[in-house]
Formats: sequence, C-alpha cells, structure tokens
Amino acid sequence: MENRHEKIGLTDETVRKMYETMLLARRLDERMWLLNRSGKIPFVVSGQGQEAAQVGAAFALDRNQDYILPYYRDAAVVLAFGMTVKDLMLAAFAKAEDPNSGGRQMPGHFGQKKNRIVTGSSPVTTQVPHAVGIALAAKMDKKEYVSFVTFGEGSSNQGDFHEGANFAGVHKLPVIFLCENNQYAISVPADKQLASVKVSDRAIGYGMPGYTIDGNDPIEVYRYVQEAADRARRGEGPTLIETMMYRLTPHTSDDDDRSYREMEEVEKAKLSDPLLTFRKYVKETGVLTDEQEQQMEHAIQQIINEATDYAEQAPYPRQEQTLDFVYAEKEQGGAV
Amino acid sequence: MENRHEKIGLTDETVRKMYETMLLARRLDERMWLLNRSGKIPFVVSGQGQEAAQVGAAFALDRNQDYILPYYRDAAVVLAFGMTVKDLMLAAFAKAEDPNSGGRQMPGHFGQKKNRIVTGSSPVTTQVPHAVGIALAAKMDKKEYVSFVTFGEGSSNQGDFHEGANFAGVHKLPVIFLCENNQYAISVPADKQLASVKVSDRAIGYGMPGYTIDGNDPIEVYRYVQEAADRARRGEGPTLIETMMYRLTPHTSDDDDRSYREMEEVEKAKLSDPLLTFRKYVKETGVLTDEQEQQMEHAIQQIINEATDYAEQAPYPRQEQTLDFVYAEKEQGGAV
Amino acid sequence: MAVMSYIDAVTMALREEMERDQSVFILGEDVGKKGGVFKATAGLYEQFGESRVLDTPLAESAIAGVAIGAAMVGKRPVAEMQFADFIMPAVNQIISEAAKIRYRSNNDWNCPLVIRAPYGGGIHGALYHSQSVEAIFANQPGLKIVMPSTPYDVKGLLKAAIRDDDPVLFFEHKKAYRLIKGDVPEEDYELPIGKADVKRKGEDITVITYGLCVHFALQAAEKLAKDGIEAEVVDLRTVYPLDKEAIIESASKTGKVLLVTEDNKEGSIISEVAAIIAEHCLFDLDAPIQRLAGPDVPAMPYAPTMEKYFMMNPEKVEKAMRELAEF
Amino acid sequence: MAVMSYIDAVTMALREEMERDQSVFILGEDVGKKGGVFKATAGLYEQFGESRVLDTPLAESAIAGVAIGAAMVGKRPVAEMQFADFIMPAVNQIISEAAKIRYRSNNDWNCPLVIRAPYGGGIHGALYHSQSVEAIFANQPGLKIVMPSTPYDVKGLLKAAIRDDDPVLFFEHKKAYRLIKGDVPEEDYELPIGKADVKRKGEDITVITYGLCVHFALQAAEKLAKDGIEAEVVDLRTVYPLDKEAIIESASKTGKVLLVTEDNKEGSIISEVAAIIAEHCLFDLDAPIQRLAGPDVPAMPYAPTMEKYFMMNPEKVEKAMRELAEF
Ligand SMILES: Cc1ncc(C[n+]2csc(CCOP(=O)(O)OP(=O)(O)O)c2C)c(N)n1
Ligand SMILES: Cc1ncc(C[n+]2csc(CCOP(=O)(O)OP(=O)(O)O)c2C)c(N)n1
Ligand SMILES: [Mg+2]
Ligand SMILES: [Mg+2]
Repeated sequence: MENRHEKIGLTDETVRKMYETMLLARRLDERMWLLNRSGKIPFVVSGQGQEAAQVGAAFALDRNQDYILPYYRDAAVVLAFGMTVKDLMLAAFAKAEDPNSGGRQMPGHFGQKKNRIVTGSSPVTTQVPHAVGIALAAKMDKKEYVSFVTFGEGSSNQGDFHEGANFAGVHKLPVIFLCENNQYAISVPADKQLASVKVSDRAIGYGMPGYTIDGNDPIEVYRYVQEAADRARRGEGPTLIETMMYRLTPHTSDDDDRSYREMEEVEKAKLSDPLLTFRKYVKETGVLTDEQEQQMEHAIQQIINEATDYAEQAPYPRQEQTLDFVYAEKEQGGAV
Repeated sequence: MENRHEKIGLTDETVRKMYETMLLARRLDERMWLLNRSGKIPFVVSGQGQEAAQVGAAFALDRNQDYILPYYRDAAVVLAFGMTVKDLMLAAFAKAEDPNSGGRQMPGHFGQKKNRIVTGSSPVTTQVPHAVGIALAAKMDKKEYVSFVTFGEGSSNQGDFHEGANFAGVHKLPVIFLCENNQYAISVPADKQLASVKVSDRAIGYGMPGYTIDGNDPIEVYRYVQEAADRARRGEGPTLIETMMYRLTPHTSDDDDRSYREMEEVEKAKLSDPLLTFRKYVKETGVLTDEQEQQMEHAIQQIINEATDYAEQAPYPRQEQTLDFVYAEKEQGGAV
Repeated sequence: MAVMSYIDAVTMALREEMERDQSVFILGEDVGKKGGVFKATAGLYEQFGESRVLDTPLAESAIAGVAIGAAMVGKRPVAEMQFADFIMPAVNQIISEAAKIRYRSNNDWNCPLVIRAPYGGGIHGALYHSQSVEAIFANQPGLKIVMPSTPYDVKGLLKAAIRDDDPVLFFEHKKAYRLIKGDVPEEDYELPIGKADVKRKGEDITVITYGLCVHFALQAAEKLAKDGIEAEVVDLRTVYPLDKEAIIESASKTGKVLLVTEDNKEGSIISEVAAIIAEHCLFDLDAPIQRLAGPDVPAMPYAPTMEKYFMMNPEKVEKAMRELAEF
Repeated sequence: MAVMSYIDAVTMALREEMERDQSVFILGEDVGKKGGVFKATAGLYEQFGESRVLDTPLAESAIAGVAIGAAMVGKRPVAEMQFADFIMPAVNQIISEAAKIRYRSNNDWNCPLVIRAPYGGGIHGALYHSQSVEAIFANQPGLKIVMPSTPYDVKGLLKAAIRDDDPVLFFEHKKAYRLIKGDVPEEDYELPIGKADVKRKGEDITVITYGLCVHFALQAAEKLAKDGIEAEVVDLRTVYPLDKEAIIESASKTGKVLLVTEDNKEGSIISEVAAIIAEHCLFDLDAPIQRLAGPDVPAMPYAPTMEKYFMMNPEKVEKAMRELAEF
C-alpha cells in the first residue's frame, strides 16, 4: 500500500496517534452502548463511522490555540483536543464532576474552556454562527487562531448555516465549516434532505471554496483541513469541507434504524468502516506493528475500564446545585 | 432599435400594456412622495427603478391563476395582478376601505385574496417559505398554478431564504424565486451583504437553475420568468432569478441616502432608469406613438388624481375596529 | 370506548381527521417512514402515502413557514416540531406570521394551521428535550395554545385544533405519551378550544393547572379527600387565551387557590392566572394565591438528582395543597 | 450635567464604553455608515472604525449568534436589532443559546452580550414597527431584560448591561428617543440591573410600570396630586427578573395597585407583577390589582384612529388611577 502520509508531511508517530485516537473513540463508543444496554446510562449518541474525518480534521488544527465547536458525534474530535475518557464517562453518567456541564446536559454536548472546546447545545446548527463570532474576534484582535465547526448534512439546511456561512464569507473570517455527511438525519436520507447534489455546492453562494472528500480517509481529511486552516490564518477566509461517510449505528440509543433503512445497506457500509480501512493502512505502511496494536488495544481497554469505574462511583450533583450558575455570582455593587 | 419582443411572442399590445403598467407604477410612486412631503401620508416605500423587472415578471405569469408573494417595493407587480390605484391609495392613507389590511398595515404590505396576492408582513423573507407552501399545495392537488415570490438581495441572507429554497428544491415545487437586486439593503451595499458574487450563485445549492439578468429590461425578465413558469408547470421544480437594478430613491421616506452613498452614483444609475430605456424601446419600435403616450400620461394622471381624492376623503377605520379579526368570528359550538 | 394511551389518542385523532378531510396533511422531521421519534404518526405514512405525510428537511422555520403557505390556500397542515425545544427557530414564522395573518389582512386571509410538539420533562431529556415553551407564545393574540392532559381530551381537542380556522399550538406532554391511559370513544367528537374543564369538583381549595400536572393534582386530591379536604381541580386545557370565567368561578367558590405548572415560575402561564384572579375575585380569597412551579433556572438538567429537583410530582403538589388547605 | 434626549444617552453610553473597553464593539444592520436607522450609533463608525462598528448582513439570527460566539471568547458585543419586532428570527439564538450558556456549561463559559432594540408604538409604525416583545423573553432564566424610561437611566443601565457578565436584552422605547429629555451626568456611572426605582413617592396608590409609560404615570400623578391624591410611581427598569422586594414594598404600603404596560394584557410583564403581589401581600390590599394594557390584538395598527385606541397615553393612565383611588 502506498504511503500517503509522508507526502503531506505526517510522521509515522502522528499517524499512529491518529489511529490510536480513532480506536479510542470507537472503543469508548462501543462501551457506551454496552453501558446503555445494561441500563447503566440512559443515553448514547454515537460517532461510529465518523472517526476518520473527526481525527483527520482535529490533527490538522493547532490543538494549542484553535477553537472547536463540535457537534454531538464528535467524541474523537474532543479526545484529540484534550478531553479525557474520564471526562466523557462522567458526562455519560451525568455526574457532578463532568467538565462539560456538571451533569446537566446529555452526553455529546461537549464543552471545556481550558481546551477551547466551545459549549454546545442540542438545537442543531446554532454553533455555526458562534464559530463565526469566534473567528470574528480573532480577526479583530489579529490573533492567529482558527475556529473549526462541524455539523451534519441535515443540519446544513438550517437557516443558521446559511446566515453564519454568509457572514464569514463577507468578512473573510478564519473559520472552517466541516460537514459530516453520514447520509442520514435520523431517518431522513440525504436526498430528501438536500436539494443540492453536494453540501459543498453551497460554498460558492458564500464566496468560499467548497470540497467534498472521502470522510473515511483521515489522511485526505487532514490534507484539506490543513489547507483550510492555512488559508484562514493567511486571512483568506473560510472554507467549507464536506466529508462523506456513513452512520454505522442507529441515530441514538433511542432509535431503531430498521424501520427506515435496509440492514444490507448498513452491512455494506461496514465494509468501508474507516477503522478497518485505516487499520489496514497503518498496518500495511508499517506505521503500526501487531505488537503495538495489541498494546494499544490493551491500554485503551484499561483507560476505559478505569474511567467507567470512576464515573460510575462518582457522586451525582446535589439536587440544590440545580439552582447554581443561572447568572454570574453576585458581586458587591453588581447585578442580579 | 431591434424588436426583441416579437421574437418571444409578445404582441405590441402586450408590450404597450407593460409600459403602461410601469408608467402607472412610477407616476403613482411619485405622487406618494409628494403626498408624503406635503404631510398627507406618513410613509412611502418606493419601487422606482424596479418597475421593469416587476412588470416583466408579472406579465410572464398567469394572472388568472398564479399566486404572488410580492415584497414591499412591488407596486407594479400588484397593479399588474389587479390591484387598483385606488386600493393602493387607500392603503397609503390608512383608510378603512384599504383591501390590503383595512388600514392596519403600512403601505407596501400587499394582500388581496381575490387577486391571489398573498398577505405580507414587514419582517423580510418570511414570504419565501409561504410561497413554497403554496407551491406544495399545488403539487399535492395537481393544480396548474405557480407561486411567485420576490425579495431583495439583502433579504436573501435570511435563513428563511435558504430553508425555503431548499425545501422547494427537494420537492421540486412550482415556485419562482425572484430577487430584485437593487444593490442596497437600506445603507448596506451588496458587497457587504453577500459573500457570493451573485445571488444566483446560490441556486446550485438548492438544486435549481439560477440566472442573473438585466432587471432594467422587462423583455429579458419576461423571457426568463416565462421559462421558469413553464418549467414549474411541467413539474420540473423551482427557479431562482436575480434581476439587477438600482434603487433610485432613498430606502423609504424616513431615509436620507446621502449619508451612505454618493449622489453621483445615483445620478449615473438614473441614466439606465428602466422607465427611460423602455420608453425609448417602445417609441423606437413603434409600439407607442407620441399621441398614445400623451393619452397614457393623461389617463394615468386622472386615475391617480381620482384615487387620491377618494382615498383622502375616505373614512379611517373606527377605533373599535382595532378589536376585530383576531380570530375567526365565533360560530355556534365553535372555538374562542 | 377503548382504553388507550395519550399518544395513541394523538395518532387516532390524526388518522380520523386525515380520513375525513383530504386537505389535512402532516409534515415534520421523521414523521414519515419512521412514524415520528415518539411514533405519534406511526402508520400514517403507510395509510396516506408520502404526499400527505411529509418528511421535511431539518429546518423548523421552513416547516412552519411552508405549512403557513399551504394553510393560506386552503390546506389544513399539521406540522410536528420534533421537540417543543426545537420550535425556537420557527418563532418568527409563528409569531410574526401565523398569529397575525387574519388580523393584518383585515380578515381576507387566514391560517388554519396546527403545530404539534412534545414538551415537558421527567424523561432524562436534559436541558433541550424537557422544556415547557408555552409561555413564549402565551402573549400573542391570534394564536391559541392547547395543552391536553388526558387521552380523551387529546382526541377531542386535536380534532378541534385541526378544524379550527386559526393557528393552534398543540403541546403534548411527552412523559404522558405512554404513562397516561384513559377511555377514548371511538366516535368522532370535538372539545371546545378556549374552555377549561373541571376535572374534579371540590369545595375547600382549588388547584388550577394543565398537562401532566393535572394528574399529579388529581392524585394528591384523592389523598387529601381521605383527610376530608375536597379539592377542585381545574384543567385549563387551553392555556392561551385563558378561560377567565372558569378560573374566576372556581377561585371565587373555594377562596383558596393553588396554581401549578411544570414550567419555571416567573412569567409562566400561572402568572396570568394569578393576575386574573387578583383582578376579579380578590375579595373572595381566603389565602394568598399560591404558585407551585419549577425553579427559575434555564431548563431541567440531566442528572437524576437535579431532574427530580426540578420536575413537578404528586408529592410536591400534595404538600402545597395541604399547606393551602391549612392556611 | 447636561440635558439630553433619551437616544443621545444611548449614544453617549455606547461611546464611553467603547472608549473605556477595547473589547466592546457594535454590530447590526445599518449601524455603521448610516449610524443606525434611528441614529443611535451616529458618529461611532467615524470614531471607532469599521472593525468595531460592523454593518452586518440582513440576518438577525447571525447577528445574535455571531455576537454570542464573540462574547464567549471575551468580547463584549452590543448587537442592535433594527426594530424589536425583528428580533424574532434570533429567538433561538437568544433563548436556546445566550440564556443557557453559563448554566449548561456549569459556569465554564459565559456570554456577556447586550442586544439593543427599539420597541413600542405611537410612531405610525403599524403592526411590525410598534411591538412590545419583552414578554416573549420574560420567562427565560439566564436572560435579563432592561427597559429604561429616562435618559439618566439609559446611560447608567446601558453601561451596566455592557459590563454585565451575562446576556442582557436592552429595549429602548422608540417614541421616547426624541420625546424624552432629561439630565445626564457627564461622569461615568452604573445603575444596578435588577432593581426597580421609585420615580415618585406617594401614599395613596401605587402605579407600577416601565418604559415610556412611566412618564404617562408621572404626568397623571401630578394631576391627581392637585386633587390631593398622592400616587407612588414605581419604574421597574428591569422587567426580568423582576425586583420582587420593591414591588412588594410599594404594594404593601399603599394597598392599591395599578399596573400599566403598553403591551397586550394577557401574558404580559404586569401579569407577573400581579402574581407576585397576589402571592405576597394579598392581605395588605384594599382594592383588586388593576391592570391597564393594550388590547389583546396582534399588534398596533397603522391608521391613526386605531393606533390611538391601542396606544397607552397619560389620559388612560389618569383615568385608571382615579378609579383606583376612589375604590
Ligand atoms: C433545531 C433542531 N431540530 C431538531 C432536532 C432533533 N434532531 C437531533 S439530531 C437530528 C438529525 C441531525 O441530522 P444531521 O444533521 O445529518 O446529523 P447526524 O445526526 O446525521 O450526524 C434531529 C432532527 C434538533 N436537535 N435540533
Ligand atoms: C427581519 C427584518 N430585519 C430587518 C428589517 C428592516 N429592514 C427593512 S428593509 C431592509 C433592507 C432590505 O434590503 P433588501 O432585501 O436588499 O431589499 P430592498 O429594500 O433593497 O429592496 C431592512 C434591514 C426587516 N424589515 N425585517
Ligand atoms: Mg447526517
Ligand atoms: Mg436591496
């Protein structure tokens, strides 16, 4: 197999790390389902099948300064940006220590200021204008950071996508719009969702370049996001990147996808599961040895076990904490 | 001058009628300003410079069955669709008889069911999804009508434009989106409004054809709208047409455009005032004789005079009418 | 007469109205093949076909706006917002458009639209799948807001909403969907929008509430009855515009009023109910008007401890009723 | 101390805050070169340049959303909605996002955003340029809603809003812009958000109101004073969350309360005020709590007859005050 990562300046070390992050996200996701099916956590929203794009993109960013506005499937993105498995487990168990929300939000609602992971909500696409505002602040203050925002192809039909993208285009802001096109919005297939052939067909309407690329290939995604980040830092404005992939699980743990799609379709998609194809790549290019892989799986299992135990035992928020943080704590002479 | 209307099947008679409608709209608009400046009516919003596109489009539609969702500058469209000068004057004077709103809305908020002029509001672009819904009803009931909606280029940046256009594209609905790009949204020039070069660049993002054409040429607009209407009726879906023009007046009677644009720019635009250029066309192609023109001007003046007198003398709504029509009139056994 | 769940009554009303009237159709996210995320539209896609049970793009303003357009030309769309929390992008279409179409056109146009949405908490839905959003719309003349409590009321009121010539927001408590069961006649009937319903007669205190909380109040009332306290339970059913007469009548009768909502307290539906009573029957009151509501925090959290703290329940209602009775 | 108009106090507060703090910036439609359709931002584009006085595309959800993003990373955006009526497309961003950012992130993130918007009628603005929209937002914990009545309050409260670490909706009465003049100190001062202000002391009756109606109440109070009736006029200033203490204190003192708003009556700010009083000082009341408000119709019409019928004015307030005093 051809070594494609060297050409774009990626070391074996980094590629191994990319694979590891994908694997970590996948194993964590699998564990979440087990915990859900055994009644330990009420809800799972899954990123299976989307890890390649997530990791490819996250690694192409500057993880020491860029801001990210992930959507609910982006566990791999936030893991790459410094959130820990324990953090995510604490969120899944709705425990007080959960750094995302202190147990207030459902899992998948990421947020962690120290890692510049911007707090998100459930209504889709609201994060798009936020990303634009963060990019606007960068431009105003002549800062170097880029703002990176993701969303599903269904969500690209919300008004906020249009308004945010146009704003970014007019002001040439350093923001990267990454669509994770997993071909479904819950039960609605992309062709009933999108009048355009591609989400990236919309880029021209916002005066920015638009690309549709293979979201199962982290190297490809890395390349495009890196270029977009460079453009952004050079002051040349935003980029829209659509990554094509397939949602390998039901929409969430509350969904039964058999009512609206053929299981053969899912099985077929599993043949290009990015975890399998990228595993093949790292193995065949010699980035990962069998031994390293075993160690990796082992270490990951251990991390997840520990995080699960920790989170399961951690205390819930006290009920009175419901009342905290509606407004800033009152200061003398300050407001309500 | 080359006769361009014959080629597309337009009779002299129709072209004369088109010119007459443009002239009527212009003279009416001018009168409105006079009435405003003399303190007789509180507000004017003007269509000067946009009559060619409006008339070209309206005449290309089926005025016996199509639905129109005009925006506030579209006096020429509604005149073509059967609203009278008297109706518009009654609205300008906020009189009880105003068929648009019974004196409730500002002028420019058109609506008249008998002519399928769909009631409009002030928040821009809300009419776009309405037009799509009306087209959806046509498709459901296998009716032949088309739904036609207009909006400014500034308004094309609202979420409702995006959401409505995409919906129409997905369901291939018989709707025509016509953008009247007059290069300003109040004080904001198009290049600070739109990240794309053209509004029509957005069409591909909604899976529909998009065109940018000369909005000062009613023949050209007629041709494109007629084709779009044919497509729609053939079940081939929506079309986006952007008509280029210039807003010859301030935004409204409350605006002073000298604070944000050069008066030379306005003067220059007046050289291609569609009323002048189309007048030249109808004169040079022999569609309109000097004598006919004089009669036309005279008749129009008379119509406007009479309408003004009538509207000025007509009674205001009674104050208690404020309470009418919040809900359907109570019927026996019915709801609140 | 069959015993059925709250959500089955929704489906039944939809089906019967679609059978009765060709102009009724459904649109929303996942309402078609999937039958809705709660299954409220289950079977309708199969029965009526794709053209009358439309899976829309993920865009609530378009769902509302397209429905408004169709309604203006004679259709009777029933739009589903997947969760009440996600009605927010459609607020402009609902408040600026649907609510004002009849008025602004001087009765020339109207908008017979129903927007259904599941609201309410207690189902681990966290901040954005638990909200009560009625107060946002409950000051917009031109709109009606219906929030039924029982399967019987669901069927009769949803039919009335669909037949109504003006826009109706129809909020269904998602925890009630499968929890609440009751008798529902097979035949066609309508219940009047705008009318409250006395769900239990009583002389000692009045509880005025709506939605799922009606059941909490009824349960609590039974307990109080054992101690000789007879509570009247008034189900508002329509929370906007309110049935002033019914409110005044019951408040005047018992002189002791407890108002209950699952929503935050400040600026809620029960604030208006309190204002009506304070305006019209102040001198009939034997106790301050009590309001029992969720805490004034942005929304219901996910952790079970916090969710429980926020969520209304029969015990909280009972406690407040006893306190009032003893006043 | 200079006498200036209400709108000049807006501009002054904006200018001073922008001079004081580099992180303050303005965005909105036509706020730049044109200086705003009402001229509230006149001169600021010239003084601070395009990058701090941004003309945005015509898209309110983006205006709010972009401002929220900037606020989360340390900016202090002041977004203008050209008319309060046009805030509707931004409701999702305001309610789902701005209001909940601190809470949902467990205090990790916050959103120091101000949204200014001119509201109110009496200027021939018709349905969509006359609305009072505060009630839509007045049940959303996490938000604050400020509605000043005087130039002095405008300056002090707008400064406080800009310095506040949470989102503030700042509604300015557009008829007050040039009509209302008053003393405004040149120096820097802040007024506390969340506190009502007794604009006139009195023992006989209490009028509680806000915005332009404060002036109507004050004018009416002077007339009543000639007949020996001393009215207390409480200006809410912050309409959400309400200053309960101030409301309770004045209501308890006079025992006769008139609540006034220009908004529709049902579900308005004064409904909550009535509920607070009915809950806390029922036995101090000597008269039913009176509410004086606009009629429950969708919005204020254009025709002068109808506009006058809808719009609040000193005569209407005076009449209601006299009736209450005589009760
Ligand atoms: C405004 C809004 N409407 C509806 C929902 C309910 N909902 C959650 S996810 C989803 C589908 C999203 O599809 P897509 O954008 O393609 O992302 P995916 O889930 O496929 O990754 C819907 C409809 C929501 N969260 N927000
Ligand atoms: C939602 C909304 N926001 C703001 C306004 C105020 N406003 C009225 S017209 C206008 C500019 C519209 O520009 P454009 O769409 O280009 O139409 P034009 O007036 O140029 O014909 C604005 C901002 C409005 N009417 N609606
Ligand atoms: Mg998807
Ligand atoms: Mg324009």
